[in-house]
Amino acid sequence: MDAVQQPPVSGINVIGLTKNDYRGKPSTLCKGCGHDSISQRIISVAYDLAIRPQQIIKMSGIGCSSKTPAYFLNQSHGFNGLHGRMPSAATGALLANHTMAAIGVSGDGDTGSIGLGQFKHMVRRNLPMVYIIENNGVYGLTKGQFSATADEGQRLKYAGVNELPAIDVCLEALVADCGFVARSFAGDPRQVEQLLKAALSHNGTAVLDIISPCVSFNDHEDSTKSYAWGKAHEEIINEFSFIPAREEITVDYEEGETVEVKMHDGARIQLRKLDGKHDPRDRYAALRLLEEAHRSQELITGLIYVDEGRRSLAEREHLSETPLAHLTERELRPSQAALDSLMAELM
Amino acid sequence: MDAVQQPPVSGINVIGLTKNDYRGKPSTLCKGCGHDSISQRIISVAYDLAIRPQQIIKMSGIGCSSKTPAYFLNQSHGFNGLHGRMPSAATGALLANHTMAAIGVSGDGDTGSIGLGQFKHMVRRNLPMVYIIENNGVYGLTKGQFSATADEGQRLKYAGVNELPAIDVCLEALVADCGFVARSFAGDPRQVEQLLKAALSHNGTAVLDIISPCVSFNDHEDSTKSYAWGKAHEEIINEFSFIPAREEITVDYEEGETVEVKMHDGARIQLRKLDGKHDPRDRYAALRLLEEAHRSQELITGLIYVDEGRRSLAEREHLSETPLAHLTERELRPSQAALDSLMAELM
Amino acid sequence: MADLQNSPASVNNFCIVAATINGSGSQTANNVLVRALFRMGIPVSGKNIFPSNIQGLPTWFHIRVSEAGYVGRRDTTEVLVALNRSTAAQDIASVAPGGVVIYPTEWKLTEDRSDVFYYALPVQQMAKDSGANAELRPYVANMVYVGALAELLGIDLDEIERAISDHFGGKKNPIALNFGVVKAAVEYTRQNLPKRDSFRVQRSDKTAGRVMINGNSAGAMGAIFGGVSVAAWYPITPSTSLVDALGDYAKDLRVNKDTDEHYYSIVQAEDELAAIGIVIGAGWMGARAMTSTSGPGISLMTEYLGFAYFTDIPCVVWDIQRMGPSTGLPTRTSQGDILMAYYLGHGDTRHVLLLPASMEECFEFGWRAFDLADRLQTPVFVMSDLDLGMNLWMSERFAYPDKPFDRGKVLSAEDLKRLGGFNRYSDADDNSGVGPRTLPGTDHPLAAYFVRGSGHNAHAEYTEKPDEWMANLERLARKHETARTLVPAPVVDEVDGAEIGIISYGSNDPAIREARDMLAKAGVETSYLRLRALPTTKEFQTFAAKYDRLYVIENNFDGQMRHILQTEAPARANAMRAVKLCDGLPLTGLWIAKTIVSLEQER
Amino acid sequence: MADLQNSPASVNNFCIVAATINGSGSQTANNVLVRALFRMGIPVSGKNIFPSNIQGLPTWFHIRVSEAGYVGRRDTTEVLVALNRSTAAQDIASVAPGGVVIYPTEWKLTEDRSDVFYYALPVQQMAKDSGANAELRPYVANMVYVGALAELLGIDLDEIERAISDHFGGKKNPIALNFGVVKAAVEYTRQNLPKRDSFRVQRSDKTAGRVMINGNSAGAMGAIFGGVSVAAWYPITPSTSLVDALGDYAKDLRVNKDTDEHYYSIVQAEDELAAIGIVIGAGWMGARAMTSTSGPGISLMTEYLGFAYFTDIPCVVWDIQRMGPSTGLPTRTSQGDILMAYYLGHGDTRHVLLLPASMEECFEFGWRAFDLADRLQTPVFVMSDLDLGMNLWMSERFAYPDKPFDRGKVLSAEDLKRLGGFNRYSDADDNSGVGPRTLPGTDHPLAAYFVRGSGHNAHAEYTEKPDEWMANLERLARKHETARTLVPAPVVDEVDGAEIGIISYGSNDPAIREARDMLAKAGVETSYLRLRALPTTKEFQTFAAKYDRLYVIENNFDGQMRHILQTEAPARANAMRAVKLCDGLPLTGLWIAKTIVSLEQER
Ligand SMILES: Cc1ncc(C[n+]2csc(CCOP(=O)(O)OP(=O)(O)O)c2C)c(N)n1
Ligand SMILES: Cc1ncc(C[n+]2csc(CCOP(=O)(O)OP(=O)(O)O)c2C)c(N)n1
Ligand code: SF4
Ligand code: SF4
Ligand SMILES: [Mg+2]
Ligand SMILES: [Mg+2]
Repeated sequence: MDAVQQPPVSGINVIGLTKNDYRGKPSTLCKGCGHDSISQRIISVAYDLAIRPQQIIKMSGIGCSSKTPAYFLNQSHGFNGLHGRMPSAATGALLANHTMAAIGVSGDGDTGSIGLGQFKHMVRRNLPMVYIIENNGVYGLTKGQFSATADEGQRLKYAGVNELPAIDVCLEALVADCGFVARSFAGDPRQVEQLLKAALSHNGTAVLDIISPCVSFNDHEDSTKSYAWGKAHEEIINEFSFIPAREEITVDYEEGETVEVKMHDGARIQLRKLDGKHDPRDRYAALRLLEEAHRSQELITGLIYVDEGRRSLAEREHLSETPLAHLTERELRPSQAALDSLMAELM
Repeated sequence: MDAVQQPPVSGINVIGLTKNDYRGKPSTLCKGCGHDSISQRIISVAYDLAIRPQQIIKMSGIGCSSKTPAYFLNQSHGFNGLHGRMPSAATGALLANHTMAAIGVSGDGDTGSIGLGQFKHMVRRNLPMVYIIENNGVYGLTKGQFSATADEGQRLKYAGVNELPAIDVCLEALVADCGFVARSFAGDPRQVEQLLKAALSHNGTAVLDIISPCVSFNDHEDSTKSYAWGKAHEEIINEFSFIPAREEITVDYEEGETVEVKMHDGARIQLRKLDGKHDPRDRYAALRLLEEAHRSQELITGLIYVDEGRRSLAEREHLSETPLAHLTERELRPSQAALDSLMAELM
Repeated sequence: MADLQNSPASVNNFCIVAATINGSGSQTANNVLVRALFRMGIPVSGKNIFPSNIQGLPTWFHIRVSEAGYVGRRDTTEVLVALNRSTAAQDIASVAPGGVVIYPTEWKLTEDRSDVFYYALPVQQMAKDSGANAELRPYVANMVYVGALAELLGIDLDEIERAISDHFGGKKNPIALNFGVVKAAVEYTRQNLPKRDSFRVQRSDKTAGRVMINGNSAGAMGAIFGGVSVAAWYPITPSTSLVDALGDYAKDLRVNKDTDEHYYSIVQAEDELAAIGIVIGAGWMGARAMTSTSGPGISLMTEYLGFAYFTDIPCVVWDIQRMGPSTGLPTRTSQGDILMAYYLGHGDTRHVLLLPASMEECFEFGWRAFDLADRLQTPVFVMSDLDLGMNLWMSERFAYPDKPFDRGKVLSAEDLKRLGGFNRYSDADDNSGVGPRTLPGTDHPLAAYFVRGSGHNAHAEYTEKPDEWMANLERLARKHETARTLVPAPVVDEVDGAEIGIISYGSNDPAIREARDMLAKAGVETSYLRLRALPTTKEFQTFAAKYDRLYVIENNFDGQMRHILQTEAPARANAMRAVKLCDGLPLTGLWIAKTIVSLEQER
Repeated sequence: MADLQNSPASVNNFCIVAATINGSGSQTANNVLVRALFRMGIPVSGKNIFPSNIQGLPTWFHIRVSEAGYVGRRDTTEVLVALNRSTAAQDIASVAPGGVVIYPTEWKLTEDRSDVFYYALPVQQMAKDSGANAELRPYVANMVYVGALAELLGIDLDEIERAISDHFGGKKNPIALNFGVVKAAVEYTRQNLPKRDSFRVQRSDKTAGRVMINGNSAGAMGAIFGGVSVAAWYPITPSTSLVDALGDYAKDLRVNKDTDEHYYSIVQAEDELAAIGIVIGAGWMGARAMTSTSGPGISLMTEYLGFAYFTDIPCVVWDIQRMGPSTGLPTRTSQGDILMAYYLGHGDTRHVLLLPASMEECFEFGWRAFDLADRLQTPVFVMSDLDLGMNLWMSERFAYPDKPFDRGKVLSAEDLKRLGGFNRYSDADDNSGVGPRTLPGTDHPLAAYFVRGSGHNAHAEYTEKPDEWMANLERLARKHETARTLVPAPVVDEVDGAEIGIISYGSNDPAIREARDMLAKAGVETSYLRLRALPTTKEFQTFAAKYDRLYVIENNFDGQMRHILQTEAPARANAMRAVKLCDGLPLTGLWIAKTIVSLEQER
């Protein structure tokens, strides 16, 4: 299979695992896809933090992004569920075993379109998991329709002009009382890893919105100019038959800085990295921050809001120390005597 | 049928209809239910504004609240759809005929729980309709479970203590770029009618969150004291078999004032009516307002946010002046010649 | 045909119907009556025909007493308690000749039927005299008819007092208040309403050692004994009370009183799509997980249940069937979800369905479903209905589970060490169609596998290869065959020389028993096979092959089970005739008997 | 048995398979080849066997040329274009003896099969020499095999140039660039690769007046001519391209160029629950509304489609079936949603399904579905599949609709004045099971009625009354019977003396035609009934009664249609045998013929 092969590395971490032990199957995503770099960050962080792969569950929905759990942490159980319905499955899994750490990977369509309801209710329950949105503003796997996070007025060859305002998943998380809200850019390894580490240590839902460019479904201005990539073309074939190999887009900028990033389609986005001035404990400041960014068409990156105060779902449920999934007949099946007294009440 | 009968009234409005022409079937809701008073407000407003009933469609989901469209505007077509899925049906209906005015009635469970996703996406599309949430914080029709808008820490006999933070449907509408966000209280006829009139004149989604007490499903503290309304009771029977007749709760207070309202269960809520100081055109001020009220456990009533600027769905879709539903074979079926040329392209 | 009729009404054999307005509190009175009669040793059943609203609409509570032990619905009303003015006319018209009508004096009713016996009581006056505060008067008013019936029918007052006291958990004041009203009504009746009708009850011994319960409580109890630890649900009539009961039992039996640790979790989800997602996530993780819902909920669970079927994740789904299609009649019973549940999901799917017909089976299937789900690694549906679930049934005391948990093929870290690995979707060891699974958290480098609803091979790897795809579907087909050998076998009652085979399932059972007795009396012998699960088992094949005419009796419109059975036994498809009714009410023995006779005559 | 085999490969009769990597742009080359062959008058079909990802996984494009006009899948490969290193080994192994293998010189392949003819071309070198910029080289490289095949098989270069020019809409540069590569490849082949194999094409006259198209475009075109004005959808393979085509046609044919008014609206919903809600809301309002989806989408639409069935709201639902259960194989074909769609919804529901088998029928059912939906006031499903929908098929030119719109029973304000009212759910006028409806906005005080999924009577009022409930279900049953008389009748081809009756539907048709010819050659005569809709019609009953053995041929695992037919004709249930395969690929004539023969021998 012609897929992204990952270079082997030497060295072991404190629990004696090599980085390879944290890898997954070869990726089948497009070359240069932002999602693949995020997988690499997860692998590095898990290796650095010396997490036991057996203590992790990987959850995802449906989409190119949601395929990625197959491409990292081979030694962790994975659950690639249904489109937009991963939060509920994760809720059940963590109720059944609250000692597991969950990493969820979703897409902007998976979370912002079909999955918005489950996403909001998961946040409301404060389900303890790292919830990553690999946000490219399009439906990658179905070939380039707009998702709910696409910017108003944005133009794509396939989908035309987006007439609808974008859903800001960070704002959505915030108003749903999320205790950890952060944003980053797939091409910023340093920041993504920092935020991943912080998210993994958060007890509750940690929402990490990572802008992750889709190399395949955007307007190849250049090529269209030199190359009649017109309507006639699309009509005849039912798929984008040609996906030119692209380079991954990377950025490196400091706190407080703003950078302009050129997407594969020539479009530009503004990233502003938060600095010490922003107090992520002030929900109200976080709201203002996102509202302002919304107006100035900026993307704020960094830790936007954090509140360690909320009880997580597991705590609220008074779950037994032993995971429910490990309870035996002894705890679970009442005695004959118990049945007798229940019967007595009904006579 | 033993149901709330409405006193006949005399007088006709400018299009020659009597108030009776705006009534519906007798209500089958509990005596004193806040929902019934909202129905009365809709009847009055439609009469006062002399709306042609045939120009209105009544949309709803499932719940006690969603039953109410049967209890007003008998001469308007009604669509009592599925639980949480009314927004999509309304979208289709208004696309098919953008000349109709739509009044949607939903409940807090219908909108905040099962329906949150469709609600948010309807707002995002700015579907031109008045969307009323008859908000009682419980599932009335299924007998008293908490809905997503129930306050954290609230206690109900049936459902125990609510461990989850409340969803604020106004805040949800606001962050989804809603162009009209207002809140009122079912027992405040003056304000409800004012806001209904404003909402009806808004071109886009007008969200009206109306606190509407459920007389049946709250803890009858008093009765339980004098009266062993205990667990044993509930175990034996599968329904709340006895619903004492209650009086409707009404309030009358001025702009800028704050009133404390005692619910049937003795619980108290704080209502604060907005005054001239709040500029409903400032989205950011609206955010702050709701955020502060959230902290101070207050319910802000009045027009919280308005923005006439957004294009409504119908405009964005460039819909033909003639409603799509009224187009004939002439506009809809292309000619033989058109078919021939399509065929020619494929040879 | 003259031969077919309800056993003539008489002592310990008639039906009381209390016609009231819902929300008026009559349930307390009805339950007191049922319990008192039950404790007098008289077989009794209580069915509530109620509206889909909270307050103000008509409700009918049917109390059937039957020395012969018939607990199905009886389609005649012998004793009417008329407390709902708006339905009084029809209610009274429906009373059988010679029957009884009890009503409030305040109505000033013209007693225009000469063939029934009227008894008028000053209901409101007595409520007033009770001393109850104004708000509670309508409630205690119901005790008036309890007293009147007690006196007229001879219901033991001590039993009524006991029932009231149980009802109010021994609390003095309410007991005194309510029983006071009962006694006053007895007194009034004795003084003013001389007995004219022929109905009465007398102590019997038919209920000794038995219990009274509803199917939702029985099912919940069964789930508790089956080891359920995660339940997720979304409120919907008539399934809500199952989860309510589950919560009540769990609070008593599953909380560590010292540490306040909960050995369970019940989550009210935001909707049914989420509820089933939670259940499946928990099942994957290794908990015994269930949901309870009704038709509309099953519709919303379609996609995720197809996923669980295809990824081999165990879970239990209770469908308390109500009348569909669509929202239909939320408070009326039906067996209308059989076809949908059996074939639920896009692509080729056939699920395992359990079909309880009694309180014992609601309890037994309640725990057995989890063993089946774990053994087969698949969703198991328990198809109850509103009649079973929400009505009051007499029952033998429940039998304690006769076997320990069967968790099925679950590999531990030790197993993996020994085996040096595993193939998640390979049944090479036993061709059962079920492969070994590991639970997340299993501490072994080879424990992990990847669950996906897309194409996967025996090693749980993604595949689009035609042969690997087919191999997996064939494995699932083997699993379906294995299920035939594990599900509860049908209950068969064969009569020598019978040419007729009756096939049915679920809550129709009591009516069918009654119908068979009527038919026998009329000289029509029948054999009877009661399905207790799908897929069908060999016993079904034998039975279907044996009888010339097969009558498939169902409480739905299309004859859904018949459609399935016709594909299971094509050679007998043409012998299967539908005996079906779908009016929102439980079937009655008389209707079944008459229908079979007329179909027989058509031949 | 020796008799059964593919017609021997030769002139105008073989299968070309281009094995490439998806995302590499080979579709352009494949389409150019198909079009050129088609225009040479040779019957041809193009099937893309592609993976469920965007770039980098194996893809196989099958181009079958068949003078005899067989356009179903052929299960041998005579000419292989091997451009995917990772699958080269299996690909080459799959080539029939005497076959051809074209591959890139750069591979330095060891040509280890002596029974095939290898032709190596310097693909990358030629792409470089083309002068295309680096990014586009992989794309133009595909033109190399176009040229090689043209030279080796004798494909007319002018036709290739014409196809390329059509493909690029006449734009000079790309045409020059691509055709330049073709010519270079032709030149290279002529110089260095002397023809050794026996395959070639020659001009014929079999495609005159015909068109090439895919089923999703044909269906979209049909919908446009059927007057669709509201479409709501959610992206899902393989149905997405139907809505894409709908949008393209609508932009051309439904926009008022002067005012920019749109006479249509296509909404990408947030999910399928919303998509179907939009469609049903629009259908209620009176627009002709449709959606297009696939299995997972149908699962999510279950609840709302049950609602539309029960509230009598017309709409059209295209199910472009892909392989399930669950996510299954999104890019592989299947007929696995038949049972689910027919019984979709809780409670008693049976829907109307149309079963197109050709491009003409995709077009015809595309418009007819709306007339049926309006006439029957119910959802109408069009059950297509990936093979029909996304592959390239030869077709007669589409016939213009032979009748004007039938909007069914819709009452205007004038009608209401005349009638003085109406009963929404009463079919008293014709017992068709369909009542009259009014559209919202109808300007009459009596026009309004209330739509609800809960119990309703003939006047559209809420009811829980058993008799009113039953009356409504009986009306819906009458509607189902009416549907039998309105849906497209089966296409029947009977052969005197045949004992075997073949029953099938949909995309299996071309393979069945081929199989029947093979069987006939082998002395096995068969009659053939092709269902074009459910419910079944009288023609089906006649046919089923007539033949001793009935083979029901399906591209699913459980034999879903057979299950339905067994309930429709119970007397013949046992005569129906399943001929089914479910491996993600279209059935082949050879497999069908062999399977029937072996089943015949089993007897
Ligand atoms: C119920 C359902 N509807 C539609 C689809 C088709 N589908 C697969 S992926 C996808 C969108 C994915 O978009 P996103 O979540 O943004 O992921 P990306 O591919 O962009 O990473 C859709 C609509 C599906 N698999 N299931
Ligand atoms: C799919 C589905 N699930 C569950 C139900 C049962 N149900 C009916 S009303 C309701 C809740 C209504 O609550 P709300 O919207 O707050 O309305 P209220 O009765 O409080 O006015 C539920 C869960 C249903 N009808 N459909
Ligand atoms: S289509 Fe876009 S999102 Fe999907 S793998 Fe390719 S680049 Fe990534
Ligand atoms: S239950 Fe509550 S919400 Fe429903 S009608 Fe009664 S008072 Fe109103
Ligand atoms: Mg995306
Ligand atoms: Mg509510």
